[in-house]
Amino acid sequence: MSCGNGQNMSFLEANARQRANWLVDEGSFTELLDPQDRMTSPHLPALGEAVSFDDGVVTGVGRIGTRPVFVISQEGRFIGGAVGEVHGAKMVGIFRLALEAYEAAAEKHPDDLDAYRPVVVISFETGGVRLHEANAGLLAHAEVMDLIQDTKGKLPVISLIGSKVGCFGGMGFVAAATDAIIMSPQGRLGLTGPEVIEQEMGKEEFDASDKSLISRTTGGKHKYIMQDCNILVEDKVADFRRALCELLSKPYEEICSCRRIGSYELVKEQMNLVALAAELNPGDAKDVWRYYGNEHPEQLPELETAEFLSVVHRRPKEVH
Amino acid sequence: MALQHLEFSYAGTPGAAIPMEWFHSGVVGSGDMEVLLTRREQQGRVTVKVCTPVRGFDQVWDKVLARFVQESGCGDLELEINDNNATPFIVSLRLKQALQEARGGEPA
Amino acid sequence: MESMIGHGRDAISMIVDPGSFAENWVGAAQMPEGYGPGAVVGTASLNGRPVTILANDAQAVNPRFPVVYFGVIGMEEAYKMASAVYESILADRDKPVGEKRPLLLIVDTPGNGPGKVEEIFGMNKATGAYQLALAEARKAGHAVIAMVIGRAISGAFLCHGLQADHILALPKECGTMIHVMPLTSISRITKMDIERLEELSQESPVFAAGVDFFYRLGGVEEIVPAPEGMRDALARHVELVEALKREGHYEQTGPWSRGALGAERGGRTTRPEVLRRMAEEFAAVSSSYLA
Amino acid sequence: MQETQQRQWDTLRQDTAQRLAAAEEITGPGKLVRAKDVVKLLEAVIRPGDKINLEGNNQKQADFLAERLCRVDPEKIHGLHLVQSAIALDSHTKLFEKGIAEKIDFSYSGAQAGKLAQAVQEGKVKLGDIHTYLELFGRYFIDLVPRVALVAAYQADKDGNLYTGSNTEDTPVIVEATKFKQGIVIAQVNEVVDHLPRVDIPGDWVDFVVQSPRPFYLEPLFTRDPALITDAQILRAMMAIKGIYAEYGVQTVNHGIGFDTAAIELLLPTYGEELGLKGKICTSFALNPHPTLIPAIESGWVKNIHCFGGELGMEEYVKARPDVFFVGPDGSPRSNRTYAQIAGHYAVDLFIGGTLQIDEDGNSSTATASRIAGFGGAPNMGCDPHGRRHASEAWLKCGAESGMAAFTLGGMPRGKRLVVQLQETFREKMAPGFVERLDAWELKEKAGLALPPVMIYGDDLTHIVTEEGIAYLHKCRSLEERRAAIRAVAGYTKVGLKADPEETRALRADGIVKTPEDLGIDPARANRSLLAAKNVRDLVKWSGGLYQPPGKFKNW
Repeated sequence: MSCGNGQNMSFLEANARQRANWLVDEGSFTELLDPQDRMTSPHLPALGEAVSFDDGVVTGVGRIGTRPVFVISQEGRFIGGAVGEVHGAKMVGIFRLALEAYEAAAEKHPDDLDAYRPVVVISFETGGVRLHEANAGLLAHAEVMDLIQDTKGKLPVISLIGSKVGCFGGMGFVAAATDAIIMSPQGRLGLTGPEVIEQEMGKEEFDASDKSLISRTTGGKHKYIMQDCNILVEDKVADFRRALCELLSKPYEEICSCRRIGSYELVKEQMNLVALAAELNPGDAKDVWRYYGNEHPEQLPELETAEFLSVVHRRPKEVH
Repeated sequence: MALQHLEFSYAGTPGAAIPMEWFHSGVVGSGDMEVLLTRREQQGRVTVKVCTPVRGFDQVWDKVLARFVQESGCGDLELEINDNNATPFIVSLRLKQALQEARGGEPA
Repeated sequence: MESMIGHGRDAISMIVDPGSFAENWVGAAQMPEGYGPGAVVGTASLNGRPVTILANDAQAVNPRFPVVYFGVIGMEEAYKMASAVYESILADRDKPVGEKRPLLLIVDTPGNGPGKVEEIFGMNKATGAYQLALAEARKAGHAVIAMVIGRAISGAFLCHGLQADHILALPKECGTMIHVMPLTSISRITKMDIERLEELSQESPVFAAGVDFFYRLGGVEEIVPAPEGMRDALARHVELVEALKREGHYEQTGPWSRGALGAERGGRTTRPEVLRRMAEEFAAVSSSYLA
Repeated sequence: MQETQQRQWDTLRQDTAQRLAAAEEITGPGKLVRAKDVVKLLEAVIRPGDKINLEGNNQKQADFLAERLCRVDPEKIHGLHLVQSAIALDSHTKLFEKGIAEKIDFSYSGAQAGKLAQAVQEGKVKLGDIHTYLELFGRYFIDLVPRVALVAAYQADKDGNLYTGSNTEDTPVIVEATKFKQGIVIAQVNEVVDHLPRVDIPGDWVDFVVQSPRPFYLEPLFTRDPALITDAQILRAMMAIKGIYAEYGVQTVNHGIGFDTAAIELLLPTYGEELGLKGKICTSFALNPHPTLIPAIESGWVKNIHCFGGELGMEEYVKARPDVFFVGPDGSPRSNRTYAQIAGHYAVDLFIGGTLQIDEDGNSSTATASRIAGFGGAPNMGCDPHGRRHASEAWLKCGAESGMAAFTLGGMPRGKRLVVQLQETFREKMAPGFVERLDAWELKEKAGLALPPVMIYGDDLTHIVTEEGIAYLHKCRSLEERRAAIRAVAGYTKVGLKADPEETRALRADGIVKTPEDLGIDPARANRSLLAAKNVRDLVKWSGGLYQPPGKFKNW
């Protein structure tokens, strides 16, 4: 229910509901299970934790052109965007509806499916499982992974990562499992959070308070170099939307070629990368950037996005 | 330890209902809150439900809400607030912003 | 009762036909020796039928990735397991459902590789890749059954376990641990005393640590009372799952089925309500989106 | 007469000579000492019960020497009396745990505040006095003269000359007090070089130099990430600019390190510009090189800044702006805590900062019952300097408005420093900013202090700014009126709830209390779009790449 259109707003500073509304065509978004449904967590009250009418995730459907866009937009300010029972079920619900919509579209538009093919867009902002309802969150993660596999060959799932909390924990592999990933340099993607790495390896090896190190390890620019992020955009709602629209204008097969995992071929490519990890044993992501031909890796973080994109050397992809 | 539910009711201004049936605003971040405004025909009364983890501030809520209802001139309204340690200043600010938007004004 | 923690290899011997386990061989492929040593993969037979084994070896240490030991699933381990799954699919791609080799997951893992190099190269992809492979195998008609013999902790359980059709577990008396975080840590973070949390976990199984709570949530299909029973239980669940799949009842297997099972056992009771209302609300507006 | 002739007048010098002779057996000739010999050196030159100064404050730390002092044999060295600016490192509290030190006179404690309070309660530490920086520095020359000083510098040469550069801070005052009373000075340096950029401390005031295995610790205490500034802070900043800076034409300023004052800095080029205040306010500062001040400097607001210390990452920027900052003939910045404190005490018209608690009489404190945090330098600025005699517009106006002056000065005109507290009525987790009784009282009881540690006394405080409004306390004509003015801006705290709406109306009519509405400020405008820089990267851009934030703040 946000008024106005904030295309010029920073994606990083936009809240989940604003992102959901502004990513799709103006005025086309219908929130499903909106705040009026008052679907709050049944588990947080007993633990004395504040509840939210949307349980930290905005779900709904909008349009980009003729295509229905099923949106999941997480709110990092509510318990770090963590996934509990309701939050998880809402994610699952969106996938189920998108898959049903695909069946309908496939039946109705067999010859022109790409124009009507539904898409799932996830604007991630989460650390993964919500501790207060951890078991439910865990089971929901598994359901989402199962459903992502169901979408293969049917409809694209696109990740947008550029919000404050980033995308960590179990949601880190959910994002990896989607078809394409769009990030801003401010976006963060990983599995293990910095504090846990510090705890495991010691402050000398990994100082979790060093934000620059975290950016180099998990940030949009690094993930772009590694081909773990497909499209790198400025931190603007409009830039995320433009990248999303451009991507969706491509044939489905081309979108699928953005994937990094999800087939034996891709796993073999990743295994070559792991062999390189063992060989290089980098002390810092900069060592890897240099390996891929960036002569002055220390300068890459300083560059504005456009300049970065024009000079950066990325990991060559093996599977196309 | 569990969450607290508080309820308040104020005279409000008859005939000052918001144009839409309901309106939602805010994010339940730490130190912040969300509010759901619902139009209710109740002789101008403004009823408020607060769900909060903080204890011992019932009187403060009452004062903040009473002042908001009086100063804003709202009426025939139900407010449902999910609070997460918002200070009285933030509560007042968020309520004003929400009402301003619900009345069709520009977001604050 | 004796704990099976750290005894992934022993568990394999207790489960499969004696002497039948050919480590590193899956279908036509052989995994390189010493690769991903924390993961044990290979082919064995169960009652004469070939099965793919995917297990953790908590005794192994990965010399290339120092955070990978004590059953941790690192990048090599996860991709090795994913490869074994894809090889299984390939080997049986022409066989009908019911004849495709079952995949048995023997679970005893405390986590995914929590290191700097892992994050630089993308540990999230490795665990994601393995999960997608398992889901693909499941949907291709393979029966995928997980047997939790020791630790099934948080993300590592998602990686290796929660994508199975059915999940079985030894009881807590065997030292089995299924959780995201122990109650003591939850107590520290939520600042609630442990007694109160224990009391609350009796009312609601959603945050408590332990096999029994996962059972109530539908996260564990069956608790196998003792290690000796693992072999028969696994064989029985392979049959159950295959029967369901032969009749096309895929929704009664895998992660989705655990939703229904949980609701039945009084676990996640709000989930079905969420799904129902979302479907209802979408139905009301769908005509304007599905042109 | 006979007695006088026999009396020795250089016992200190002779004692020092003996200690240095003992040291030479370990270090050999020359001033350079190997890191591995430092513990033995300390055992040779320190005697039980000595007054020791371990240099350190809220910024730089002689951390290597502190850590080595922890390793001396407590059998040989014990009962030390620490006289120093800060007790800020683990190694500082460890000295007491090991019995090496037993007493402390200090100014600031920071991260060790909790441990210190505990150690005092357990009787492990004899607490001397808690000072402001300036008074402690004063006592270095009267009754707390250090026998041995352990200091930190960037560079030294083999003759012991030191380069302390942008982080000169407390070094000159410590070395002067120690050396000229025949004491011993040991310096840890990041490197030993042939030629120093300039000499900040002359070599003949320094006895030993050791190259530390790692650079001295430097805390970027004055860096605030604009991304974390909230709407409420922006509102208070707008009120301060319009209701105080503009109202009094405040040109010379010292302010705190919180987000409220960072917001003021970042509003100057936007909101301040809009009000037409450029050149009229905030032209000169006694202040550390706050990164959030960069946009105001770059937009031409600021003519002059003298710094207490350096700020990590700001070195190149400061160096490139010698018209604004104090920069040596070599081209590199210098700071000096003593001089900046003097400047802050006498030469600025306004102090503005935040606090934890304000009581009903306007006394404020950052103390909590379980932490001995100390004062640092704030009270030297957060007071009315009674020795001030020069006049300025702001000082005269504030003095002329004083409602109580008639009772103390009769008709004699006098100026007054503006001392302003920016206060949230409630902080996080609903901790009230206004209280009936300061936690400082409880700390006094627990730690056995002579007085509750008050940062700024009510009679020095001239203004309080909260979201509710500004209280112009100096205008009040009685204590009762002051209390009413404080209550009127204390919001929904227990103190604020006592406010009588009638009384508040009267105070507003008299201009003693002004709400945002009275000031012509729309709270709805108070949002982040007003900030000249919204994040650290914006600050780097404003600086033309000269500001190089440390990793802790550089999120790219």
